[in-house]
Amino acid sequence: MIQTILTPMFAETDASTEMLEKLGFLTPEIALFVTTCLVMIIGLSSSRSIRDTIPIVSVIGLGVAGFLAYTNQSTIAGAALGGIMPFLKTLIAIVGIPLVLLMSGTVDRDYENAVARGLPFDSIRSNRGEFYAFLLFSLTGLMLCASADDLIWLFLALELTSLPTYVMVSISSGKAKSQEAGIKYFFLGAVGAAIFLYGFAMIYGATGTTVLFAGDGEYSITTAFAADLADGALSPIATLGVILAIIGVCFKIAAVPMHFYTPDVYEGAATPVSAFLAFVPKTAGFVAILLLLSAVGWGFGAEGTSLPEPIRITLWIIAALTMTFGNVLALLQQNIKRVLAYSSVAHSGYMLVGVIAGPGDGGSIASNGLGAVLFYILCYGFMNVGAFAVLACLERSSGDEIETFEDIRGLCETNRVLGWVMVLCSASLLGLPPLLGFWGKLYLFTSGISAGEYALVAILGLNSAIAAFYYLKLIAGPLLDEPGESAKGLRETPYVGRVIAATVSAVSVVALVPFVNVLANAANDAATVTPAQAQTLDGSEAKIESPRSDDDA
Amino acid sequence: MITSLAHIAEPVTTVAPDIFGDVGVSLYHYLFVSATLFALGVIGFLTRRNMIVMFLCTEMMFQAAGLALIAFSKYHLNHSGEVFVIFVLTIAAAEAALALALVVLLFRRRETLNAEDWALLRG
Amino acid sequence: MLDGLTSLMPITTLAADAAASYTGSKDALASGAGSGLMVLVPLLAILGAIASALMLCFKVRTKLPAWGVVGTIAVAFVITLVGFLNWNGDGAHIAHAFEWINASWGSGGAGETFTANFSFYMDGLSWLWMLFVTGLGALIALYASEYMAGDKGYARFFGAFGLFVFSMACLVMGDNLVLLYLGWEGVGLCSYLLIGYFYTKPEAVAAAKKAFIVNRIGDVGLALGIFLIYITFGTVEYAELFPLISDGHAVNVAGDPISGWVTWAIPCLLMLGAFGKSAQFPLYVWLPDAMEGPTPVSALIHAATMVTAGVYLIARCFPLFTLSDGSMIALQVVGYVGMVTALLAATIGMAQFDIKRIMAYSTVSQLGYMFAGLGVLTTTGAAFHVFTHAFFKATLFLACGAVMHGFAGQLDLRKLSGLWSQPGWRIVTIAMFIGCLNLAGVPFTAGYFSKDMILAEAFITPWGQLIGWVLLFTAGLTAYYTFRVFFRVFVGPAQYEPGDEHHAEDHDHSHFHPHPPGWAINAVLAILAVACLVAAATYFVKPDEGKGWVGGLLSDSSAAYVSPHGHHGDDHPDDHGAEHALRIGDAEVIPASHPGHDGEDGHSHDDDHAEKDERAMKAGTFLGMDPHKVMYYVSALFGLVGILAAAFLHGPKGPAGLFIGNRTEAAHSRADKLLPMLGPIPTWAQNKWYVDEFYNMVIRVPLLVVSHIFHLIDKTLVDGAVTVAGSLPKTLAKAIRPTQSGVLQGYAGGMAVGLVLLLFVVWIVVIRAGGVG
Amino acid sequence: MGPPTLHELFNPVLFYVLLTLGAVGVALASPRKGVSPQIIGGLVVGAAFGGVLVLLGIRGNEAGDLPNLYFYVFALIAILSGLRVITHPKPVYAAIYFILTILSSSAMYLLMQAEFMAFALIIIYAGAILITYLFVIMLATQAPSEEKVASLEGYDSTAREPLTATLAGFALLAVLTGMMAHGMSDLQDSRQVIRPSVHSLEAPILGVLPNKVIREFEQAAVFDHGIAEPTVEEVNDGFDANLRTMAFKIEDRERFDHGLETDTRFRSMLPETIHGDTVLVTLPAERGITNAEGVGFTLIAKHPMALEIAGIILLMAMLGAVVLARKQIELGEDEKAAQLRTLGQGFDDDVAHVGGGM
Repeated sequence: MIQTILTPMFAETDASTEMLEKLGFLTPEIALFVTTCLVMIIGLSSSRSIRDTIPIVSVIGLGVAGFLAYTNQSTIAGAALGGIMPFLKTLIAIVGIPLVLLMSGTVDRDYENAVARGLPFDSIRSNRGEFYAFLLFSLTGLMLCASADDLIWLFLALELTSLPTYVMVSISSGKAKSQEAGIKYFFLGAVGAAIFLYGFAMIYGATGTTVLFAGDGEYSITTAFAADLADGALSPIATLGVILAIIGVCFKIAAVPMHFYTPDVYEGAATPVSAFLAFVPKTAGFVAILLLLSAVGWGFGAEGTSLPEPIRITLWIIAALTMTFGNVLALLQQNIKRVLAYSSVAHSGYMLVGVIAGPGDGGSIASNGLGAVLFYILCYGFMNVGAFAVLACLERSSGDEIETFEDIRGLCETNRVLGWVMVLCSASLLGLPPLLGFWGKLYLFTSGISAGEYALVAILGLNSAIAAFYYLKLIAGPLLDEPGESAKGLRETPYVGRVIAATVSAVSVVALVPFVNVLANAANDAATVTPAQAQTLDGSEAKIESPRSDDDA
Repeated sequence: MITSLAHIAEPVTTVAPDIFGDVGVSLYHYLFVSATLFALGVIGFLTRRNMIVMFLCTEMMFQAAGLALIAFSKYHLNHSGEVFVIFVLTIAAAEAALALALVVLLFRRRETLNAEDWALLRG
Repeated sequence: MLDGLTSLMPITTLAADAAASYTGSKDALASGAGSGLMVLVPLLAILGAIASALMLCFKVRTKLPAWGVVGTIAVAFVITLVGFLNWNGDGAHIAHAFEWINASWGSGGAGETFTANFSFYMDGLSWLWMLFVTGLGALIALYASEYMAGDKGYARFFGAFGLFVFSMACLVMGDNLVLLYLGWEGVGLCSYLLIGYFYTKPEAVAAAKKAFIVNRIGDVGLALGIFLIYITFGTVEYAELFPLISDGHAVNVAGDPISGWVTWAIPCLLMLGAFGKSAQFPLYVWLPDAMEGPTPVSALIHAATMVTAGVYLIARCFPLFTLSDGSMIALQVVGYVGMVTALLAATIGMAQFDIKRIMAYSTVSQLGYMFAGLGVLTTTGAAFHVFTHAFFKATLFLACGAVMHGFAGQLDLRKLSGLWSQPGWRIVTIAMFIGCLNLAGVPFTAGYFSKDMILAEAFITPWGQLIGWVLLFTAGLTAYYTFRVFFRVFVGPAQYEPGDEHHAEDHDHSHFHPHPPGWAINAVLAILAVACLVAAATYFVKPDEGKGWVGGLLSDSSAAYVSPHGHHGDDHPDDHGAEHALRIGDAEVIPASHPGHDGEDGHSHDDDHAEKDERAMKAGTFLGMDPHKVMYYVSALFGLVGILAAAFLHGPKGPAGLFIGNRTEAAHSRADKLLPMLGPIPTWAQNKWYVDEFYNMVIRVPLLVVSHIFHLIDKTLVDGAVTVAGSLPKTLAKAIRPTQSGVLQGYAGGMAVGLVLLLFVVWIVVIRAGGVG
Repeated sequence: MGPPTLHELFNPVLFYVLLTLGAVGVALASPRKGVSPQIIGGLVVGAAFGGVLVLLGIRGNEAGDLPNLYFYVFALIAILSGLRVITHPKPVYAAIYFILTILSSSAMYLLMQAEFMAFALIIIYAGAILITYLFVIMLATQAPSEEKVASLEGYDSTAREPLTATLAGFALLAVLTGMMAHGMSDLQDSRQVIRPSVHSLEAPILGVLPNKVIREFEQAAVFDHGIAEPTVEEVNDGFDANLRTMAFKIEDRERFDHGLETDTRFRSMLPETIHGDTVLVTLPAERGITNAEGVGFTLIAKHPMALEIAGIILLMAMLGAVVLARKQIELGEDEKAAQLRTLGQGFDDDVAHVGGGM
C-alpha cells in the first residue's frame, strides 16, 4: 500500500526503485513497528482502561501487518524462494494473533491487580506495555528474517528476533526460575549467535559479497554458489560458513547440538512465553536455514537434486539426533512443559527432513520438502500454541502454574473446552489423522521419500512411534482418566484471551483440515524454487515484480 | 541525495594497494588469529564461572568474527565486510547492554555472579 | 401437477445422448443453474449439525436444536426441489464446491494424478435420491421434534441427524468414489450413534456394536473395491471413469484395455460393500437389531434412506457391473442374494410379534427385492422400488412409532388391538392402512407398480426365472405379514396393555391413558400417506418411457449408461443400431444401448422382438406369456391371497362381513390354532431361523478360541518384544539425560562438543570429496 | 603460482604439534586451586602460537606474500591477552585484558588499512562497551555483606573443567584452521570470480565531487564502465598509479561539456580520450575515496535497511535494559513488596518454586 503511494514520487529515477522495492515489501514490518511504538507509549499511560487496550492494539497491528503481507505479493529480485516472503509474513501475523492473546496477564500480574484494587499506578512498576512491545519487536524481527536478501540483514533480523525474547523470558514471571531461564537462554543464545556470525563471515569470505539474492544478473552469494555448482561441490570455506551458520541457527530451532537449553528455558519461562519461544525463534531459524540453503541450492549430489554432500550429511545427523533426543528425553518427563519442550525439539528434527529433501521437482507438495516445512510451521504454530495455551489457562489455587500430568487428568470432565483443546492439539502434534498435524507430517514423509532419504524417513517414522508414548499420555489423561486430587484444586486463570487463544488454535487444528489442500498448495507455491531470473542487464524496471494474483492462494 | 548515492553500487577503494597477495598466505595469518580468538572465547565460556567474564568471552567470539570479516573485506576489495563489522559492533553493544542488565538483576536476587548457582532447572 | 412435472422431463433422452455427455471431458460438464445450488445442501445440513452440537455444549433445553435441523433440512429440500426443477434433464452436471484432494506426481500425466474434490455430480440418479433424502429427512425431523421431546439427548439426536443428512448428501452427490466413501462411512457413523442413542440400554449398545461390526465387513469390500478401481482405471471420478466403459469393454485412463480378474473382482468387492450397508444376506443381521434406536431413526435411516445406499452404489457403478469379461457374475450373485434375503426375511417377519421388528424384517425383505431387481438388470425397477419404498416404509415406521410413543413403548401385536376405534388414532390408522396397501402390493398403489417392474424383468432375464418365482411367492408372504399387523393392531376390539416406558406423568399404572399423537406426528403421517399415493402417480408420468418418472430420470444417469435391461420389453431396434451381443451365462441377449423411448406403454411388449431374437424371448417368458402384461395380474393375485389369508387368520369379526376373521380379543386369533400343525417351523421362524445363533457358533466361538490362542502368543512373544522395544528409548533417554545437567557451562560444553564433532564429520567429507589437503 | 593447500600453507604435523602445545599451555594457564603454573602456561601458549605464526611467516616469505611485520607483534599480543581474559581470576583484570585484545585487533585493522573500523572499534568497544562492563563488574562485586566477601572471590579462582574445555576449544581451532587452510585454494577461484564484478562497479568519485558537478553528471551522463584498468601499455609508459581513469557514457553531450567547462576547477578532469560517447576521465589519487568514505558509501547505498534495523535493535536494547533495571528497583524496595502482599496477592518470594522436572 505504502508502495503504491510512494512509487510515483520516486519512480522518476531508476536508482530509487531498488530502495522502494525494499520499502514496498517491508510494509508489514513497518506496520508492526509502528504498532510496537504505539504499544510502548500506551503502556506508560496511568489510565488502566487505556493500558488495557494494549493487546487489542497489538492484535490490530498484527492484523494490518498480515493484511499488508497478504496483499503485497512482491518478491525479492533474484531470490530462489520467491514466494516465501508473503506466505511467511502472512503466516506469522496469523499465528501471532493467538500468541498475543495468549500473553494476556503474563507480566506484572500482581502489580496490575494491585493497581486495579486502588494502588496508584506508577509506570516504572509495570512492564506490561514494554512486554508487548518486546513481543512485537520479536515478530517484526521474524518478518524481517523472511524479507532478508542480505547476510547483514539476516544477521540483524535474527538478532532482533532473539534479543527481545531474552528479556521476555527473564521478566515473564517474578520467579527465580524465570531469571535462570533467561540467563541460560541469553548466554547460550549469544554463543549460538557468535557461531552463526562466524559462519556468515566465512560465507562472505568465500564469496566476497553479503548479498544473498540479487536480480539482473548482479553478483551475489547465489551466483557465486552457482559457480561452485559447476565444480560439483561447494568451496571448503563456503561449506564451513554454511555449516557454522546452520549449527548456530540450530540454537534458534532447538536442534541438536544446540538444544540443551530448551527444556530448562521452556520450563522456567511463563507458559505463554514458552509458547512464543516454540514458535517465533524456531520459525526465524527455519527461515534463515531455508534462505541460506536456497542460495546454496539443491542442485548438488550425484543426481543434481540434493544439497552438497557435507551439508546434507550434517543436516542428516542433526535431524536424526534431534528427533531422537527430543522424543526419548520427553519420555522420562513428568512436567508437561518439559515434555512440550522436548517435543518442540523433536518437531524441529522432523522439519529438517523437509529441508534435506529440498524442493523436489517442484510438481506438488508431496515432493516439495520446503513446502512441507512451511506447511508444517503453519500446523505446528497452531497446535503448539493450543497445547501451551491450555497450560497457561490453568493454575493452582496458589497461583502456581500447573506442571505435571497429574494436573490435567480428567480435564475433559472438569473443564470441557480446555480438555478438548488439549486432546485435539496433542493428537495433532502426534500426527493422528485427520487432524492438521497428520497432514504436516505426511508431506514431510512423502517429500523425504521422494528425495530418496529412506533411512531418515524410517527414523522419522520410528520417532513418531516413540512420540506416541508421551502424547498419548497427554491425550488419554484429560480424556479418559478421572480427575485426580491435584486436578480438582485447579482453577482457570481469569484471562479470556488465553482461552480464546486455546480455542482458536484447537479449532484451527480441526477446521483447517478441509483446506489442507489449499494451504499446502500455497506453501508449495511459496517454496517452489524459481529458476534463476532472466539475466537482464539493463532492466532495472524488471526488478519490481507485478503483484501475483491471489487466485491461487 | 539518496538518488545520487544509489547510483554507487559498490564503492571500491582501488586507491589502496592490494594488501593481500594472490596466494592468500597473509590473509591466512589474519584468519588464524581470528580462529584462535574464537576458540579462546569458547574455552573461556566453558571454564569461567563469573557470568560477566563468560559474556566477555562471547564478545571475544564476536570480535574474532569481526577480524575475519575485515580481513576478507580487504581481500575482496570491497567494503561490505567492514560494514558488517559495524553491525556486529552494534549487536555486541545491544547484547552487552541487555546481558549486563540481566546479570545485575540476577546478582540482586542471589548476590552472586556464579553461573553455576543457577542450575535449578535440569533434567 | 403431473403435467407440470412432465413438462420438466427431458423430451427424449437417449441413452446414447447420455453416453455422449459422459464421454466429454469432465470440464465440459458445466455446472447447471440448478446443480450449482446443490453445494448448499450439505453445507446446510452440516450447519444444522454444528448448531446442534453447539447447543449441546451450551446445554440448550428447548426445542431449538430440532427447529434448527428441521429448518435447514427443509431449506435443503426446497433447494433440491428448485435445483431439480431447473435441471433441464440433459445429463450430468458437476457442481464444484472446493478442491479437496488433488495430488499429482511424476509428470502428472495419465494415471499419475489422484483427484477427489468436493464436487457434486448431479444426474437423474442423484436427483432422485436427493429428493427423497432431503424431503423425507425434513419430514422425519419434524416428526422427531415431537417424538423426541423431553429426551435428555435432544440436541445430540439432532446433531447426529444433521450429520447424517450431510453424509448422505456426500454419498449420493459426490462426484467421485472417495467422497462417496466419506459419506458411506459418515452414514455408518451416524447410524452407529443413533442406534446406540439410548446408550444406557445394553440392547441398544449391543445393537450399535453389531451394526458397526457387520457394516465394517462390507466397508472393507467397498474400500478395496475403490482402491482396485483406482489402480485399474487410474481415476475415481465418475465423469472420467464411466466414459472409459462402453459396451461392456473398458480401458483405463491411459487407454490400455482392461480385462482379466479385475473385471469381476471390482464388482464383487463393491457388491460386498453394498450387502453390508443394505443388509443383504448374510450381512442383514444388524438391521432388525437396529430398531433399538429411536423410531424416527429407524424410519429415516434404517428404512428409507441409508439402507438404500447399497442400491445406489450398484446403480451408480452399474457400468462396472456389466463388464463382459466378468460375464456379470456379480450381478447374478446380487440377484440370487436379493432373492434369498427377500424370502428369508419375509418368513422371519411372519413369525414376529414386535411390530417394529416386523417392519424391520420387511425392510430387509424389500431391500432383497431391490437387489434382486438390480440382479435382473432393472436399475429402474430397483430405483423405483427404492423410491416408493422410502415413502411407504417411512409411513409404516412412523405409524408404528406413534403407536409405540402413545402406548409407552408397547410394540407387541398381541397386546394391542382396535386402534381405529380409539380416540385420536384415526390418522395413524389411515396412514398405516395406506402403507400396508403399498407394502402388500395391492393394485394401483406405488408398491404394486414398483414390485411389478422387478418381477416382470426377473422373468425376462435369462437367470431370473427362479428369482421371479421366489419373489412372487415372497410377495404373497409380504402381503400376509403386513396385514397381519394391520388386522391385529388397528382393527378389532379396542384393547391395549401399556408398555413399560412410562412418561413422568404416568406414575400410576392403573391410570394409564394412551397419548394420541400430536399435530406434528399427525401432519407428517398425513403428508407421507399422500406422498405414497403421489409416488404411485409418478408411474404414469411420461408413459412413453414405459418406466415412469423414475425411469426417465435414470435414463439420464450412469445407471442407464449401458442399459443392459433394454434387451426386452421396451426394446426397439432403432437408428442408433448399437446392438451388441452380450454373453451372459449361456444365453445370448441383445442389449440396446438405450432404454426404450418408443411410443408404447412400457408393458406392452414389442411385437417384432420375438422375431428378432428368439432365444432371448425364450429366456424371457412367464409360462410362455409376456411377463410385462401378465405380471400385473399375477402379482396382484398373490398379494390379494396374502391379504385374504391375513384377514382370515387375524381379522376381527367385522360388521356386514367386511372381515372374514373371528378375532375377538387382542392376544389370540385363528392363527394360533394353525401353528401346531406346522410343527416347529413357526418357532424356527420366530427365532429368525437361528441365524444369529449360527453366526455365534460359526464365527464368534471359533474366533474366541483363536483369540485366546493369539492372546497367549501375544502375552508371551509380542508383549516381550514390545517391552524390549519400548524400553530401548527409555534406556537411551536415561543415557542421554545427564547431558541436561542444568549448568550453563555444561550446556555450552555440549554445544561446543557437538559443533566440533559435526565439523570433524564435515571436514572428513570435504577432504574425501576434494582429495586434497 | 599454485593455490596453497593445507600442506603448502604449513607443515601439518608441525602445525598440529604446535596446536597441541598451545592446548597444553592453555590448560596450564587455567587457574586452579593452590599454586597454578599460569606463567609457564602463558609462556607455552606464547611459544606455540608464536611458532605457528613463524611457520606461516616462513611460508609467506617463500610465496612473497607476507603481512606487515607489525602484524606478528599485535597478533601475539591479541592471543596472549585473550588467554589472559579467560584465565585471570579477577574479572576486572579480565575485562582490562579484553581491552588489550581489542586494541591489538584494532591495530591489525589499521595494518589492513581499515582505518575507520579500527578507530570505531576503539571508540565503541574499548571506550564504551568495555567501560560498561567494568562498571557492572565493580557494581556487582561490591560485597553486600561481610560474610559474602569470601564467597565472591572464591568461585572464579579455579577454572571449571579446564581439560575438557581446552580439548573442545582446540579441536574446534584445529577444525576451523584446517578447513580454512583447505579452502584457501578455492578462495583464489572465488576471488577471480569477484574481480570482474569489482571492476564493473560504478565509480565512487561522484560522492566527493562538488554538488554542482554531481548535478551535471546526473543530468548529462551515467557512468559506463566504472574504473578502467590501466592497460599494459599504459603501465609500460610509466602509468601514474596515483591517477585513476574512469569511463563515463555521455548521454547529453552538449550539456555535459558545457557543465564541465563552466567550472575551471575540473579542467584537469576533462577527457583525455574520447571514444564516441564514452569519455574516460582521469582523476588525481586524492580525488579517490578514503576508507571512511568507502565504508560510508557502502553503508548507505548497500545497506540502508540494515541501518534501520540496527536502529530498531538499539531502541529495543535500550528499552530492554530499562525494563530489566526496573525489575531491580522493584525487588530492591521491600516495602512495596510488603504492600502488595497486604493486598492479598501472592507475591513471589525469593524462594523460587522449582519444578518437578526431575
